[in-house]
Amino acid sequence: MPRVVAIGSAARAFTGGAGEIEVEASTVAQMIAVLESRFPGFGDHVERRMAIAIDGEIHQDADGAILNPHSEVYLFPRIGGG
Amino acid sequence: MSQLDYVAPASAEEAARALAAGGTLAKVLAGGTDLLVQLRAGRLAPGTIVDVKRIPGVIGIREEDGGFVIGGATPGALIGEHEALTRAWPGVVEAATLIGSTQIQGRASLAGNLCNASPAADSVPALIAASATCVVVGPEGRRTVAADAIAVAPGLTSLGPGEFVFEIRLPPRPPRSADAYLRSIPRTEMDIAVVGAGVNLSLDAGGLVCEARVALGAVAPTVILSEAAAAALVGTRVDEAALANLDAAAREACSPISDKRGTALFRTKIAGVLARRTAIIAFARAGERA
Amino acid sequence: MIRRHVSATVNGDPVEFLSHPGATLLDALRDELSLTGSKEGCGSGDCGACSVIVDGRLICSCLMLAAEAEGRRIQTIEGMADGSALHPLQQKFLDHAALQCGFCTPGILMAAKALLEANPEPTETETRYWLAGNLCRCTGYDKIVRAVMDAAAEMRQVRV
Amino acid sequence: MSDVLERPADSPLKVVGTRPIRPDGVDKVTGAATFGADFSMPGMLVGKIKRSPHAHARIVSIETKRARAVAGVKAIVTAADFPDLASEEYEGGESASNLRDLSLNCMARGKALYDGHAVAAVAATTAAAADEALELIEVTYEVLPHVIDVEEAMSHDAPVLHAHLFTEGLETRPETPSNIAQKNELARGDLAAGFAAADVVMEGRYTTAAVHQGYIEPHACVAAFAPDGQCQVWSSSQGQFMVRTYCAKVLGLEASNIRVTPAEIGGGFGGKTTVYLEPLALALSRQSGAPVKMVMSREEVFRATGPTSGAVMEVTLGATADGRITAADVVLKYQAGAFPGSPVGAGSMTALACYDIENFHITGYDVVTNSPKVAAYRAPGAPISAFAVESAIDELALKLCMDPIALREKNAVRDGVKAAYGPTYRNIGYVETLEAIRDHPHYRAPIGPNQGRGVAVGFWFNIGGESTAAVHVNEDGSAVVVTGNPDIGGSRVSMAMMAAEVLGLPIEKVRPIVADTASIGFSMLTGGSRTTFATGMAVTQAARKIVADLKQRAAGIWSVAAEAVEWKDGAAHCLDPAKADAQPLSLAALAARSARTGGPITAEVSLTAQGAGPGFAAHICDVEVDPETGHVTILRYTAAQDVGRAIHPAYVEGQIQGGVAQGIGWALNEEYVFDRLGRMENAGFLDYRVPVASDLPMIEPIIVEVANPRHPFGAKGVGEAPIVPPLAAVANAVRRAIGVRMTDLPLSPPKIRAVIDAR
Repeated sequence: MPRVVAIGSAARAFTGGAGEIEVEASTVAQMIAVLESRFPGFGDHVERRMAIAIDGEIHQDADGAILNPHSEVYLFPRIGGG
Repeated sequence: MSQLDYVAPASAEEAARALAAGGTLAKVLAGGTDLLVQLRAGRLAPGTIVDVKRIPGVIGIREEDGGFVIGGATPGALIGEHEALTRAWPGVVEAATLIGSTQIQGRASLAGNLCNASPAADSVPALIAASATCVVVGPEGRRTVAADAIAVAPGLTSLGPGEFVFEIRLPPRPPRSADAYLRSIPRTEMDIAVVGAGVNLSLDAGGLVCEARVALGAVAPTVILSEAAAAALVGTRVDEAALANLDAAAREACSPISDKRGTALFRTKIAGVLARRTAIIAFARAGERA
Repeated sequence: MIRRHVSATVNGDPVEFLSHPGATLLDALRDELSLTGSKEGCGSGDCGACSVIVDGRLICSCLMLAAEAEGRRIQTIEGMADGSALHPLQQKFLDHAALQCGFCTPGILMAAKALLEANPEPTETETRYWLAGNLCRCTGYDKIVRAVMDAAAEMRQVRV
Repeated sequence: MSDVLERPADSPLKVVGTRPIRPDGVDKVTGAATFGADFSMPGMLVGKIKRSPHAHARIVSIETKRARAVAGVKAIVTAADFPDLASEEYEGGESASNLRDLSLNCMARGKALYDGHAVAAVAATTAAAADEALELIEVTYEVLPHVIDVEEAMSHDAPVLHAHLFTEGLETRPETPSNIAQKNELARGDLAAGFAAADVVMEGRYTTAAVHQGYIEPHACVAAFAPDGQCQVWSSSQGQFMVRTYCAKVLGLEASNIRVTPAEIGGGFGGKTTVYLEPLALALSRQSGAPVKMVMSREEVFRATGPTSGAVMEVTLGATADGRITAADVVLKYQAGAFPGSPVGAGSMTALACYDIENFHITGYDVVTNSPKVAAYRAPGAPISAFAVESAIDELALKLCMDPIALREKNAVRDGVKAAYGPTYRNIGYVETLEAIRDHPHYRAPIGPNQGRGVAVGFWFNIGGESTAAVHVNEDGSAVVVTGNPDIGGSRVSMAMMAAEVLGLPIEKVRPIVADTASIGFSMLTGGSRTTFATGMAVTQAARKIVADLKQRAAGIWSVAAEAVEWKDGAAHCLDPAKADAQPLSLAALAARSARTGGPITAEVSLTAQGAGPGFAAHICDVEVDPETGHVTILRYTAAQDVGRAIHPAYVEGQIQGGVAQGIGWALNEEYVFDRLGRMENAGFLDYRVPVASDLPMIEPIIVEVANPRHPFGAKGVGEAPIVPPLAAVANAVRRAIGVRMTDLPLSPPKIRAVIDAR
């Protein structure tokens, strides 16, 4: 199962402090849906505020991105820039 | 600026009449590098603007009785290009040409720098150290005033209603004498002096300082002329001891404020540093003229 | 409010315009004569984006009243190229990529033109001090200084 | 010129990596380019803003009757003329912004939160009439105590800016409102164990002042609101789509009714990633029925547009005697200005991004203060935390008597290392940039008395995101490239170069334009160093679609399979041996026959670019300090950066040099100065001191190229990383020149003279 790692206290506030969560999902969209159902509000928070790194590569707005069973997904605050 | 009026008289007398008629709201426009900024910032109420630049003689430099006469509205760039003046009064010229950028130099004048009455005006310490005098024109005619009598407080001058500085006069140069000006600013250009120092001195035949004038800017409400600082140099070859005394005297003479450009303590220390460095340059220059 | 009639020469052509007493030369150039190449970055003579040459002197047009322009000869960025032939400075700025956003460029070009007229062989230090009244926030000045010195070298070649 | 690693001779690239003249160049050297304030319309009114003279005040009433009576005044708007939006996070492509805050920042409602906060706006037939009206608008204020210092704002007894603001990110929801909008923590490993394993522990406290982006072009726009609700906006911004979205939200309009045309932009550096004037101009135009032009004065730009945060930071580092960093504890307190949203999040994530550290804890505080709402500024947040961390690393090097580059190499992140902010690094060029400065002659050059040499490194993520590009082939075989990204620093030429490379055309035959919001698909704004990467990817894909189309058409002409056609040097070549006599068909030849081969040849590609490659920078700075005046002279500066692949090396160098210059200004002289009443004292270029030409030496860029496999030409973002190291590079150089660590920016002469006297 893909492993979701939420670093940062803002995200952990939704997961009751849990930093790592196993999620049954094969796309980012599914992962967000699962997170939302398990931790109400978290999926929405991830969609609006978080950037996602799948196995080291940063994705933004990547609902269709594929997760393989061994994928490591990092959630961290969205990045803008100057 | 809706009620602003602009006149460009062709004679000094006409200008004096226009200024007098305009009362306190009337302003002299020479280079305009301070005036326009103040108008735009709303720091000046609009009134009659009297552009003096079309008056014959108000722009230009001439030698007279061994000294120099600089038209009040002569831009810094012109002053910097005048070789004889630069040879005789390098300190006055370097001070005048330090005011602002190349663009500002195309406009900014000595009279404007004096009459803006800023304690930080670059040219003023040099002019005071040089014992410069100003020919002031007004409704009652002309009078001559020492440069250090123009500014009486920040932004305030001793000029009466209708009066303006028509020209600045530098005395004849004795042999073995020279001047210098240095300022301290945060950047290398484009800043208002945090401290400015003008030193003018003469050497005797033996190479000892026989006369000295030390003027400091931005360390008091108006530019100050320090007798004690001058005394520290007289009778010396501007050696280490003299410089130490000068440094102390310069610091003693300061009564600066702390503001966004520098603390009082910093200004005081720098006044000592610059007095020393400026004296060394003036002494070397005077020596070359022996 | 009485508007004042002013006649001057801009880039070699006689011009006439009406100006409010408080209007600056920059206002007149941009609003009355539609010469918008001169820019206003500060309105206080601190950025140089409005630099023009009046009777041979480089000045900030935001610090000169339009009324003062009566009878003056004014050069602006619009008059720098000779028809479709760019001035060497303009060409060197392109060759050296000496501009990024390009907003300060007209003022810097006018200042550089004045520099090379006063000093055909400026050192790097002379160039930097001459241009100190022209702020550029994009380039760090490096390529600008190189372009000006390269243009100076080329213009000296042309002269001999 | 930098010693850019020149293309290998065998490189297939003909255009990418060369230095062509930018297509918009002539307009910019002749004064013809139209910037924000250069656009006019017939019957246009002048719009001006009434601003709060107080740092914090309740707006009791606003009386506009007398102002409306002024001859020539056509419209006056206040907050009452804008919808009172609900608090809503809107992810505008960049970092999320709260629409209510955005609207309240454009026009104060009930409370003025900083000196210069807009409280009303006027449109009149002349500037004089508008000014007179501003004078006659009577605003009654109840002045409130204000707070600007970040730590004072955090204290429990500080004046509270927003009664509805409760600190996010705490274990338990607080009972009382606070100026601390958010507490965010990033942690890994066991901090205590890390410090226990350390032979040396260094502690430091560092502060930076709020600084402004300092673009030379003040904000400007023209807006026209037609009776049928159709709006036109011409404005200088980093994103026409951003302007459209924000105007629609702030005014409650349909995006389809707003067409935004980007003017040439006179610098942005992040400061033009939001709106200030456009919604007001539209509201004034709606009320007056005439087009309205608004141009800020320089004073308004400083008082009312986004600077970046002033900050207070604490850094504790633990390391073994041989220089392995075992633990890092970083606390960051950033000013957000009047509304939440400081870049402390990015500051936290970048703080340790260059270091492979097992145990760390980073705590970030986003704190509202009575100063202008901060806006993005070049690598938002990163230069601030890098100043603290890179200064601390330098102290560590001194303590361990280690070469500062060697210490960084020993702890450097590499491919496969997990970044402090989470993801695992791939294809990064950090070690290469360190080696580039280590092996540069500058690093071995002799140093004189009162001189010092500082080293610092920096990181920026770089982003991808949504971009659209279209390529149109003209009937003569030339091409037009259309994108939706304003060109701040020469990106247009890079777009044309990438298209030319794929099409096999000379650059002169490709004309790039930046289109309005009705003429090209959505594109996120120009920021985050994303344009050459993300929009470049869209341009390349569109050009490749054109090539596929051209091959199809050629195949049809030769009646062979498309696979039997090769595109080379701007022409289709037939590979089918049976058609040995088929002459190559040039783009021009195919364009000429387009009508008979399927019609116009055009392609448009929209995408969300993924896989942006992070940028790493390593700088060396030499300074000389005048011990008597405290004046710092920058003697020499060398800046290495991994850019993936330099599309146009000259503009890559320009980005590096410009970023360094801004960083030097930040380090030495730039700062917001407020008086006791919270009013900005230095709102002009005279006393807000950006570097002038004579302050700087030549800045030598070293372009390092470790390709990003996710970009067709290997490009990574460039614009932001170069501003990250200079603050610390300068401070570290000063430390080594005077022997005392300066921890409080800017390093202005009075401060330096004071520490020299105290040493």
